[in-house]
Formats: sequence, structure tokens, C-alpha cells
Amino acid sequence: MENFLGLWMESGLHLMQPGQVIMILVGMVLLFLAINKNFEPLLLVPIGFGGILANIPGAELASSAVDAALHAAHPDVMAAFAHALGIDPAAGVKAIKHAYEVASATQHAQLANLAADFGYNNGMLYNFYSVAIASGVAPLVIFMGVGAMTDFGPLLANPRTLFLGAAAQFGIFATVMGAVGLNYFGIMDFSIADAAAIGIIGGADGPTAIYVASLLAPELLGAIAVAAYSYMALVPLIQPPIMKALTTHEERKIVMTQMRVVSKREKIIFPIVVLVLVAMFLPSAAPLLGMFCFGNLMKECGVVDRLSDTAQNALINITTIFLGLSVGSKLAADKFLDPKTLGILALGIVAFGIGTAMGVIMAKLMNKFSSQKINPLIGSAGVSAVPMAARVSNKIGLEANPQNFLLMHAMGPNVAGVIGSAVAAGVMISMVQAMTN
Amino acid sequence: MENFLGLWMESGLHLMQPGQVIMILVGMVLLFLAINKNFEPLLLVPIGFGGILANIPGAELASSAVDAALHAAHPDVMAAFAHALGIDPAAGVKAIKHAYEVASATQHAQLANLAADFGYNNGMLYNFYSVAIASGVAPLVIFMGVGAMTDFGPLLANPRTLFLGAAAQFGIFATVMGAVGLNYFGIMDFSIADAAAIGIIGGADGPTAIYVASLLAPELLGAIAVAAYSYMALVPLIQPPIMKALTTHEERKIVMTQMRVVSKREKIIFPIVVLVLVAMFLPSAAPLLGMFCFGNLMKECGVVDRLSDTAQNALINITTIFLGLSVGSKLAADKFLDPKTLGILALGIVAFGIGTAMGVIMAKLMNKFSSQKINPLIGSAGVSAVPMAARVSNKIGLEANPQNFLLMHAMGPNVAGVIGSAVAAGVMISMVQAMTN
Amino acid sequence: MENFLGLWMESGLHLMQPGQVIMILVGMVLLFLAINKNFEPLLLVPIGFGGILANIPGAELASSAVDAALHAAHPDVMAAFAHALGIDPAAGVKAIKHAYEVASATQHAQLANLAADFGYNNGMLYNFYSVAIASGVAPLVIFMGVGAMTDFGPLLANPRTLFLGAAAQFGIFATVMGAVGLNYFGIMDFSIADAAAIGIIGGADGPTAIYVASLLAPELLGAIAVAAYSYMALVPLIQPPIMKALTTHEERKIVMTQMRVVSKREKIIFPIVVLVLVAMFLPSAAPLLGMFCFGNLMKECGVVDRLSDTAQNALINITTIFLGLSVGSKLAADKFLDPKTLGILALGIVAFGIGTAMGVIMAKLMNKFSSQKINPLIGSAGVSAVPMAARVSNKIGLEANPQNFLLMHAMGPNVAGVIGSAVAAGVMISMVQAMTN
Amino acid sequence: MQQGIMQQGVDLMLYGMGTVFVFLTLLVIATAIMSSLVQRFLPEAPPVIPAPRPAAAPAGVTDPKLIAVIKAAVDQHRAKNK
Amino acid sequence: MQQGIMQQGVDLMLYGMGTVFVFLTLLVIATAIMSSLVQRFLPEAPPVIPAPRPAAAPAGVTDPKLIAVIKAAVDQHRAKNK
Amino acid sequence: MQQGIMQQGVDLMLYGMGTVFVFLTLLVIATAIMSSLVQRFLPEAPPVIPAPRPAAAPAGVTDPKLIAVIKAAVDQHRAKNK
Ligand code: NA
Ligand code: NA
Ligand code: NA
Repeated sequence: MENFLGLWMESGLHLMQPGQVIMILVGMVLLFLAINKNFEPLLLVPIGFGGILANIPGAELASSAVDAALHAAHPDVMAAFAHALGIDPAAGVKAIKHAYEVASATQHAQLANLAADFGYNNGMLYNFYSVAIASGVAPLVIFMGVGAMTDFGPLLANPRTLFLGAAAQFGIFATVMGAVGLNYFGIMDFSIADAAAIGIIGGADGPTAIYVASLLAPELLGAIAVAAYSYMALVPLIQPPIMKALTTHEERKIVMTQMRVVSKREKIIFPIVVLVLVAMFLPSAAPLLGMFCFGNLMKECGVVDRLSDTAQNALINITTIFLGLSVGSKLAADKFLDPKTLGILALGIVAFGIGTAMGVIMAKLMNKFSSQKINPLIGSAGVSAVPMAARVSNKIGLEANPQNFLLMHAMGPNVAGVIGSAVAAGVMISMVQAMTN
Repeated sequence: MENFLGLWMESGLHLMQPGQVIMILVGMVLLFLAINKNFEPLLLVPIGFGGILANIPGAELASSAVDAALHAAHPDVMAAFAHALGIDPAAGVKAIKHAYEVASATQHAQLANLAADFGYNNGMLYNFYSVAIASGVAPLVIFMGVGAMTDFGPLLANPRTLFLGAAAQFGIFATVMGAVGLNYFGIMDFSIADAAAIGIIGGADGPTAIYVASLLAPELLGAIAVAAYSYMALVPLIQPPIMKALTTHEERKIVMTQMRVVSKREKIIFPIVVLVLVAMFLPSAAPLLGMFCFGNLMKECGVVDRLSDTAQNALINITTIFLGLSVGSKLAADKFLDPKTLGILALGIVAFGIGTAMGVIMAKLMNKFSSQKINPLIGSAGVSAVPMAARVSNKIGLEANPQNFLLMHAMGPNVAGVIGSAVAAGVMISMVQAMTN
Repeated sequence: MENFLGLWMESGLHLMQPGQVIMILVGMVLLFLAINKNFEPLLLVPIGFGGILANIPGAELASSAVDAALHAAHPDVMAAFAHALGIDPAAGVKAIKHAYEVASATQHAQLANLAADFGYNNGMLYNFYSVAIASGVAPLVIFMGVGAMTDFGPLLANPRTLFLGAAAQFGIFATVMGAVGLNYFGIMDFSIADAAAIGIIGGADGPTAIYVASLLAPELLGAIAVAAYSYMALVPLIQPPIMKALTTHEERKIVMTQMRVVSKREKIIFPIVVLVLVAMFLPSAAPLLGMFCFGNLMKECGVVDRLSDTAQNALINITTIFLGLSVGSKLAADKFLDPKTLGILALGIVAFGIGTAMGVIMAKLMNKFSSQKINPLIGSAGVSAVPMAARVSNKIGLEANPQNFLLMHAMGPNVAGVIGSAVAAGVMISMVQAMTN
Repeated sequence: MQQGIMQQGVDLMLYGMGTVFVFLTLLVIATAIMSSLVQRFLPEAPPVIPAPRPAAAPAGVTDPKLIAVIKAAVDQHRAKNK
Repeated sequence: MQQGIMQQGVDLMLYGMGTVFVFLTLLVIATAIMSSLVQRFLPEAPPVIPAPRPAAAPAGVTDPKLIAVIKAAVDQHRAKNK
Repeated sequence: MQQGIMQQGVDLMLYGMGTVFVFLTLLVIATAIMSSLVQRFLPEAPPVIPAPRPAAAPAGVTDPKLIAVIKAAVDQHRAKNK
């Protein structure tokens, strides 16, 4: 009989909390947007599905063995934990949880061993997260694959467009200020690390955002990743009004000169140039930009096509599956359903807007000082969101002048924006770690 | 000179034990069956080869560093182990081994460190097993790939066939009773966990069997996996006599009505429906059915084809290679050559037989209460063993009526059987863990 | 202000040491050789790029968290380390580093935990190295893939050519003597383990060299791998003069008899024969030859083509990317810029030369005792360096006789050399471990 | 809750088999409802089996290998028909 | 160096945005120099877009799958044209 | 068993090279025996080089990518021949 009782006791319905119901619905909305509205489906399908899995009551798929034990709170286990943490067993579960959060790595290992002895296991998604994201490897491998898919030709044909990619990164730092401001005025409780991780949403680059969040604000990673990918998908809605508001019809009609042909050799040497500059001036950006340049070199050098093919296909696909499910594990109700999430979503869209605006303004500024005119519409592509933002520039350009194809010209700032946000990520990581240690 | 002696001392011939010779021959038999008789070659080639590797004397490929040290039994090492385990060094190796088995996770870690200090390493296959199976990831990834290869169309066209998939799972539980009985009558010493793991052979689903065995009875995993895959290959021999014995020629001639067309949308929504039911009623089946549904959603949604392709090809192939070698590591003579193995093989085939019979009987039962007749031959497909069992139903059907193509109709119960055994796996895992903790 | 200072303080230029500049240039030279001169690009592109990454000052990509902490040498951290290592904190960083090198595995774990508590992380390349090479898995997986690409047909048609593959391995052991000699005469300080690892360069087989070096002399792995792959690429320059010096024009003109057709069955059984011999006589070679034979069996058996395809493509490519970057991590200036490296490069080319010579001499010797003449030019292919060495034999043969196609005949000793060096690796690993424990 | 293993086996069988049937029955019902809802509210032109296109890459690149193969195939064929 | 979070935010913005601009400016310069050097000293026939060949395998084997596909494609076509 | 490194080197060379030769000699013998046995007892029609088919998937599905490629190839060709 008690088995039936047991089954019911651990059936989902009995354990289901309202938050979990909400998050399962959120997961379904993400799946709907990905499948029906084609919102970055390669990421949002795994993230949405992982989010549902993470909120299955009783399955604890997103919990470590220790979390599961703390959640079950069996007296014997709690006593053993308290003893290992050196606190009074009578202090209660809340105290034990807090002590665990501030405990040393050695104590974490001890509790993990104890949890194992008591028969608790890590959840599937927790393991995926540890291997794929906590280790930092998945975002880097995806960045390598993106590098192997990136053509720097347009950028090399017109290096000035790097300035557009730089300007658009202002969205990142303005958002950092916004988050800090929300904290300053007591509206939300964001640390400087949280603020930096939120700001990177403005980089409009998924792997970079996940990489930074995993280092600076793991508990916000779910919201940050969802915001980053959702807004990337919304670029065609977010950018045009801003672009039109900031440009005259005349400016939008500017026809840009045909690009020069870029030689194979330049394309091969470019990633090495970037790497050398990173080595000389920005070591903290070495992991991201290093892997990005490595992927691009494999693509361009032409002698390791089989590695480049794998980096662009099997490897990036495998990594994407586990990265997405791992991000989903951060959509567990207790973490995700927090006012902070709303703040993150609000700040994220502001970041996209400001980045777009600054890119356009920078283009207009450059036209002031240069004879060779730039169509300011390609400035907005500086936020990256490859290749969506470049397509938007092209589309708006065609509206103004049906003969004016800006796509190739917009690819320059577009990939420049990827480099720009990786640089911003590097400097923020090193500065924040210096501030908080 | 002592080097020559040393070489001979550690040459295979000198160390070879009869059991290892037998198991190497067993490995060769598995390779022969896989290659010449086409017995589930994708699994049995790696398993058979891994089995041979695991029995190479002196190589210790399937042993952990601690096992290797215990096997070498160097006095200094044993003294250190005894001290770490808090037992009298004079107690002897046997006592140390036993103390190690019952030791805590912390002590396991300590001994692993000691073994490393004394220069012992984990064997190659042991590492594969730890990463691929002990972590639970390989069976789940394969299940995801199978999901991405599964078409639920026939099931959706005729949902009633789910009952056939349910009935066939009785083979699992009857076998559990069989194993328990063997224990009860003192014939073999199976725990309830062993019995559950053995029963799952009746699920006729490889990854499910390996997943359950890795959780409930790791030391029996080798025999269980070999039995599961061998009997799946033998389905064309095992099922027909049972199917014919339980059906009249008239019944076998029943022609089933043409299936309705199933819309893409239904196929997309179905895996989510399954997931929601799992979330509400059966959290313990969430890892298996979650990954299965995720794979199927990737296939059907049509917006992540590159992920679905990878899940069906590169990823499942890579995982299969390491899963097979890891299972092979459990064919080490000292573990595999045990009367229990014979019991497992005997119970396994019984499980297949009962599952087949119950599927057919259920089909006949449903015909009693429904106007729309089912050909009972498709009931046997409920054991899963995709797609072999469905082909068998089709073949026997054609014998009775050359115009009667049952293949598509049999695919319904066939995939239903996969869901059914995953459900059975989930409930058994949670009940057994409740019983044994 | 201090932030600007901080940025400059940790900018590459400020931290850059001469050694790192040199190694970055070395990395670029490797990339140049790989891309422009087609020097084994599949390995040297990742190795060269990884080498540059490993020498980015301040990024510590190739350092463990503990190394990073020891390099930063923050007083509090050093005090904690000294306490954990049980030495006097006043002893200074040098003493702590030394104590760490000789510390137990348990203490290593403790320091890793402490470093984590102080906010230090493992570098990206360090993690790649730990997973791919320290675990031993990457070289073995690549060896499996090579096995799946190897056709033993020519060897089976003319098994005698195995003797050529055996003779050519003398290059390995002569080099061991050379390294020991350098030590004996006090020119360089090589241990017997170092000598064995250096000798294996003569095996002209990349994964074998990396596997042996990772077990016997990890700190020399970078130099050994670079030497092995560079000289393999240089085979067309190294071998011809030696081959011509040791053969008469008449000998080079010898036309070999058409090979017999080898049946599929022989090709399927051969890897199993090798495996059985390994099991009986050379357990220490089981990991390398086991995986090699497994890959070859997958290729030949014809029933697991999808696994064989993956082993030859996605899996070997993914592994190659991470293996190469991991090897690059061993090109960090402090380890690589050492007189030993020059010694290794010098000994390595000697090894290739001697191996080539012995292969040719063995062929001439066999002609003394056999009626069926062998063209001594195929002897040089016994060093392996598949398929380059066989192509060289063919090329020189055509120079002597434009009608004389030796390629297929040279493939026999060529693949025999792979087996030969794997055998040599096995025996050296087991003998050295016996000598040093 | 240790009991006799026989009792445990019986429990496993009853509750296990029970759960399987209950769950799959619920699935039959849910599926039937889902299908009827979809057919009513989300009707769809009978799905033309889509010729599976090579999956689009995130950065919009198409698999060069495939293109190479197609090219090779057609070239080779033309050569043959010369 | 704990300071008020506001101050920290301002620092992040100033030094962060500064670094981005400095770094990308350096990159513009370096790229321009690199390109001019390449164009002067390593001129190159305007690159013919290479029909991406299936990457060559290390041991010189060519991907059997691709060959199979090509063969299949041509066969099927011939069949169709019968 | 620590000895002089010179002695260790000599041991490595002698026993190592010896093992290599002994092992490969045994392999020559075993291979010869195996081949003769196969040729006598398992004769085989001289192997027609099999056009490597795309490997069959476990669940019997065939790789949609390949099919797509074949289709694409043939279509494109037909288009060209219009
Ligand atoms: Na960006
Ligand atoms: Na089943
Ligand atoms: Na060799």
C-alpha cells in the first residue's frame, strides 16, 4: 500500500509548485516562438525543452546531489552535513544551506561525498551544465565554430567599419550603468558582477553572453541567455524604427562604392593579426578571441578542410545541443522566477536599442570626417546578431533605394561587432574579478 | 636478465587464467554472431571486442587504479589502504577488499589518491565506462538519437495500439517475479535490485536496459546488455512460434483498415504531450522519456534539422562506439563467469516470450470489445525491439494473407513498446531505490 | 585611475617575457610550415596555434589553477599552500613549488581546492590537455580512427614485409641509447623515461609518440610531438639520400611480383589475430594495438559502416582539434625553451635516419636468404610515417625504373611499421615503469 | 522499508504494471484529445513530404561538402555523357 | 579595491568602452598595414573561388560516403533517363 | 631495481628490439597460417569492390542528408539540361 502512497507522494501532480507550472508554460512559449516564429530555433528549442525538464517536480534534473539532499532535508543527512560544515545540527536546514553556499571547495567536495553515500545523484541537466558550461568549454567551442563560418572579407575590404562595431558596444556599458542604477536606487539588488553580465546582452552574441554570465553571474545565466537569443531574433522589429528615426531619407539612399577583392592571403593572416594584438594588449580576451580566430584560420588556411568542416558541423551541433539543454537547466523556477529576471529582460532590450543607435550615429559621424561616404544604415549591424542585423540594414536600404544592396557592406560592421563584444567581455571579466577579489 | 624474466612474468600467457580464455572466446563468438549472422552488429561488435580487451591478462583495461592495486596486492600499498580504511593491516587483502566495497565515498577518493601515488592508473575501458555509463549519459544520448529516428505517425493514427505496447511490458514484471523466485527458492542469490535490472531485458530496448542496470545492478550490466541485444537479434526466431500458437489462421488473416494521414502539427505536439504527462505523473521516467521526446521534437519540428541530423548520425555513432566498449568492460571473467549469468540469460528469453504472448493476447482481447478489428499479429510488436518485431509481424501476416501488409500497423505498438519500457524503467528505479534506502 | 594602471599592469606588453615572444614566433613558424609547406597541417595548425595561445602573457591558458596561484604568489595564498603542504610558510615560493611537485595526490587535490577558494581557475588549454591527453584518450581514439583508415591488404599479401617494419624500429632504440649517452657524458640530463619517450620519435607515428610521452615524460611532450610531426613531413627530404647511399642502381630497379588478391575474410580476421597475439604476449601494448585493431575491424567487417565512417571522420577530426591544441599547451616558453628541446630535435632526426637505414638493410638481408627478391627501397617505408614513406619508396623506384610501381608493395612495411612502433611503445612503457617504480 | 523480497517482487509487479497501464491509458486519452483539437482548430493541408534540405547553418552558411558532392556528381555525369 | 558600486559602474564604462575603441583602432591600423604589405609583397592572382573539395583524409583515404552519394546520384539519374 | 642508466638503456634496447622482432615474427607465422586456413576452408569469390553504401541506421532510417544530396544533384542536372 505504502508503495501506491509512495508513487503518489512522488508523482508530479502532488509535488508540483505554481512556479514550476509557470516555468513549464514559459518553456512551451519558447518552443512555440522557436518553432512557429523561427526565433533562433537552434538554441531556443534546446533551451525551452531543457527549461521544461528542469521544472519537472521530483525529478531534480537540474540539481546537484547536494542540492537534492538539501531539498529532501532528511534529518540524518542534514546532521551529517551540519557536522561537515562545522555548524550546529539544530541550526536547521536554512542555516545549513547558507553555510554550504559560503563553504570552501574542500567542504563542497566533502558534502558531495556524503550526498553520494546517502544515495543522492547529480541530476542529468546538472551534469550537462557542469561539463558544458561551468567548465567554459561549450561557449568556446561554439565560438570556434562561428569563427570557422565567418568571412572577414567585407571587413578587410573596408577596415573602417570596425569603428561601427566598436561604437555599437556602447549598448553593453550603458546597460551596465542601467543595472548599477537600478541597484543604486534600491529598485533591484544587482552586484557589479551581475551588472556586467547583464550588460553583455547588448553584445547581441549568444556564446559571449553565456561565457561571461557563467563566470560572473551563473545564477542569472538562464535569464541572460534567454534575453540575448530572444532579442537577437527580434532584431528585425527592434532596429528599424531606431534606424529610421536617426537617419534622413537622403542618408539612407547613400550608395556605397563596390568593395575591392580581398586576397586569400589577407584572410589567412588576419586572424593571426587579431591574435597577436590580443596577446599584446588584452590577455583577458584570449579564450574567446583565441578560439574564434582559430576557427577562422582553419577555414581560411585551406589545408585543414576536414577539421574546419567538423568544427562547422558535427562539433558545433553536438555542442549546441548540450549547451542549450544546460542553459535550460538554469530556468528552474526557484532561480528564474525572480523580479531580477524582469529587470534583465528590460535592460536587455534597452541595450540592443542603444547599441543600434550608437552604431548609426557613429556612421554619421564618420561621414563628417571622410570623403568616402558610408550609408549609416550599416552602422546598426555593428551590434553583431550575425547575420540578422546585416540583413535588416540591407532591407531598410532597399526600401530607400531599390538598387542599393548593402548586405555585403553591412557584413563588415556585423563581424566587427563580434570582435567588439568579445573585447568588451574580456575587459569586463578582468576588471570585475579585480574589483571583487 | 630479470628484465626477460619480468617480460615473461607479465606476458599474457603466464598470467592467463582459464576464465579469461573462456571470455576471450565468448567475445569472439559475439563478434562472429554480429559479423556473420548480423546480430545487432552496431552494438555487439564493440561489446564483443571490448569483452576481449577486458580479459587481456595483465593489462587491467577494465580495472580502476584501486582495483589494479588490490589485484597486485603489494604489501606497502595494502598497508596504506588498510590504514586509510581504518582496519588492521594484518587483516589481509580479502578483508581490505571487503572494507573497500563498503567504504564511504570519501574513503574511495582517498584510496584512489593513494593508488595514484603508488603509480597505478585507471584502465582505458574503466575510464570509458565511468564517463559513458556510470554517468548515465551514453544511454540517454542514444535514446535521444533513437527519438530523432522515430516516426510516431502510425501510433498517432491509431493510439489504441499503445495498449499493446503496455501489455507487452508484462514480460518485464513476470521476469522480476522469476528472478525473485529463483532467489526465494535459494537457486540464485538475486537482490530485488538485481531482479528489476534483469526484468528490464523484457523491455527489448538496449539503452533502457543499460540505463536501468547501471543504476540498479552495475555488476550484472554485462550479462544484461548481452542478453538484451542477443535476444533482440533473435526476435525472428523467438516470436513466430508463440504468435502462431496463440492465433488462429483466421485471425492472422485480418486485414486492417488504411491509416489516416497524420498532420505535421500532431507529430510536433505529441512529444510535448508525452513530456507533460511524465512531468505530471512519472518524474522518475523524466531522464529517459525526456531525452527521447527531445530527440523526436528535434526531428519533427523541422527548424533544427542540423541538430537532428547530428543526433541521428555523428553523435549517436560516437556514443555507440564508447557505450559498446564500456559494456564490454563488464565482460571481465571474474564478474561475468558466474552462475547468475546463466540465470540472466534464461530469464531474459522467458521475458521476451511472455512479452510477446501478452501483446498478442491483448490484441485479441481488444478485438472482443471493439468493432474495428486489430490483427493480433501486431501485438507481438509491443515488446519494441524496433524495427525487427514489426517486420516479424509483417512477415507472419504475409504468410497468412499475401495481400496483407501489417508493417505500418505494427510500427504503432512497436514504438509504444519503447515508451512502455521507459515507463516501466522509471517506476522500477524509483520503487527499488525506495525499497533499498 | 588604478583601473587604467591595472589594465596596463595586466596588458600583454607589460608582462611579456622574451621567451614568450620567441615561442609566439615559433608558433607562427609552425603555422607557416603547415599552411605554406603543407607540413602535416592537420596537426601542426592546431599545435602551432595552441603554442601561441599558451604563450600569451597573463592569460595563463596552459596553467592549472594551482600553477596560476603559484605564479601570482599572493602571500595569503602561499601561506595557505605552505600550511597544506606541511612546510614553513617562510620557506618562500620556490620551496612551496618544489614541495608541490613532490606532494601526494591528496595534497594536490587540497591545493586545487584552495586555489579555487582564492578565485583561481584552470586555463582553457590546461583543461583540454587534462581531458584529451593526460587521460590518454585522444591518442587512442586517433589510433582507432587510423586503424579504420588502414588497409592491411598489401601486408597480408606479403607478410614477410613485417620484418621490414620490425627492423625500422631499431631507430627507436638506437635513439634511446643516444639520449642515455648524452646523459652519461653529462651533456644533457635525461632520465631513462625521458630517453624512452624521445626514442619513440623514431616510430614516425604521431599518436604513438604522444601516448608514450604523456605517460613517461609529459614535460617533454611538446618537443617530442613537434619533432615527430615535423620529421614525418620531412620524410621526402630525409630518406632519399640514405636510401640511395645504401642501394645499388641495380637493386633499385628490382621489379616485384604482382600481389595476390587478399580475401575480405582474411582482412576481417587479421585484426583479431593481432589482438590475440597481444593478449598472449604483450599486454602492455593492449591499449594502442587494441584500439587500432578495433578501428580496423570496424572498417573491414562491413556491418558497422556508420560507426567506421564516424571513426574516420567526425570523431577523429574532433579529437585531432583538441589533441593539437593540447599539445600546443606544452609549448609554453618556460617548459619548451630548454636545451633539452634541441637535444630532442637532434636525436629525433637521427632516429628517422637510423630507422630508414635499418629498413633498407633488412630488405637487402632478406634478399640474401630468399629467392623472391624484394626491392630494398620499400624497406625505408618500415618507419611508418604513413603514407608519406611509401610514396617516397615509389618515387625513388620510378627514378630507377619508370615502369616500376612500388607503392602497393611499400604499403606493407609501411603499416607494419605502425604495428612495430606500437609494440615498441608497449614494451618500453612496461619496462620503464618497472625500472622507475 | 525492508520487507521480504517476495513481497517486494509482488509490489513491483502490481504497482509497476499498474503504472504502465495507467500512464499509457492517460497517453491514449491525451493523444486522442490532442489530435482532435489539432484537426479541428489547426487544420493543415495534407503534409507534402518535404525533401529534407541540408540543414541551414546558424550563420547562414550552407555545407560546402554537400555542394561539392552535387557538383562532383553532375560533372562526373556530364563527363560520362560526353 | 571595494568602492561604491556606482563608481565601479562608471569605471567599467569608461575603461571598458575606452579599451574597446583603443583595441579596435589598433586593429584597423594593423589590418591596413597588413593588407598593404600583402598587396605589395605577396601579390596574388585574384582568387578563383575554389569548388570546395571534400577535405583529404590524413591517411589519404577519400570519404567513401561521398563517392557512394555521387555514384548513387548518377545511377539514379541514368535510371530516370532510361 | 635501480641500476646505472647506461645499463638500463642497454636493457631497453636489447629486450625492446628483441620483443619487437619476436612479436612480429610470431605475427608473420600466425598471419601465414590464418591466410592458408582461410584460403583452404573459407574460399571466397574474389571480392568485388563493394560500392560503399551509406551505412544503414540502427532504427532502419536512411540518412536524409544523402537522399537530399542525390535528389539535389539530379534535379540540378536536369535543370541544366533543360
Ligand atoms: Na556584438
Ligand atoms: Na519495450
Ligand atoms: Na613506426
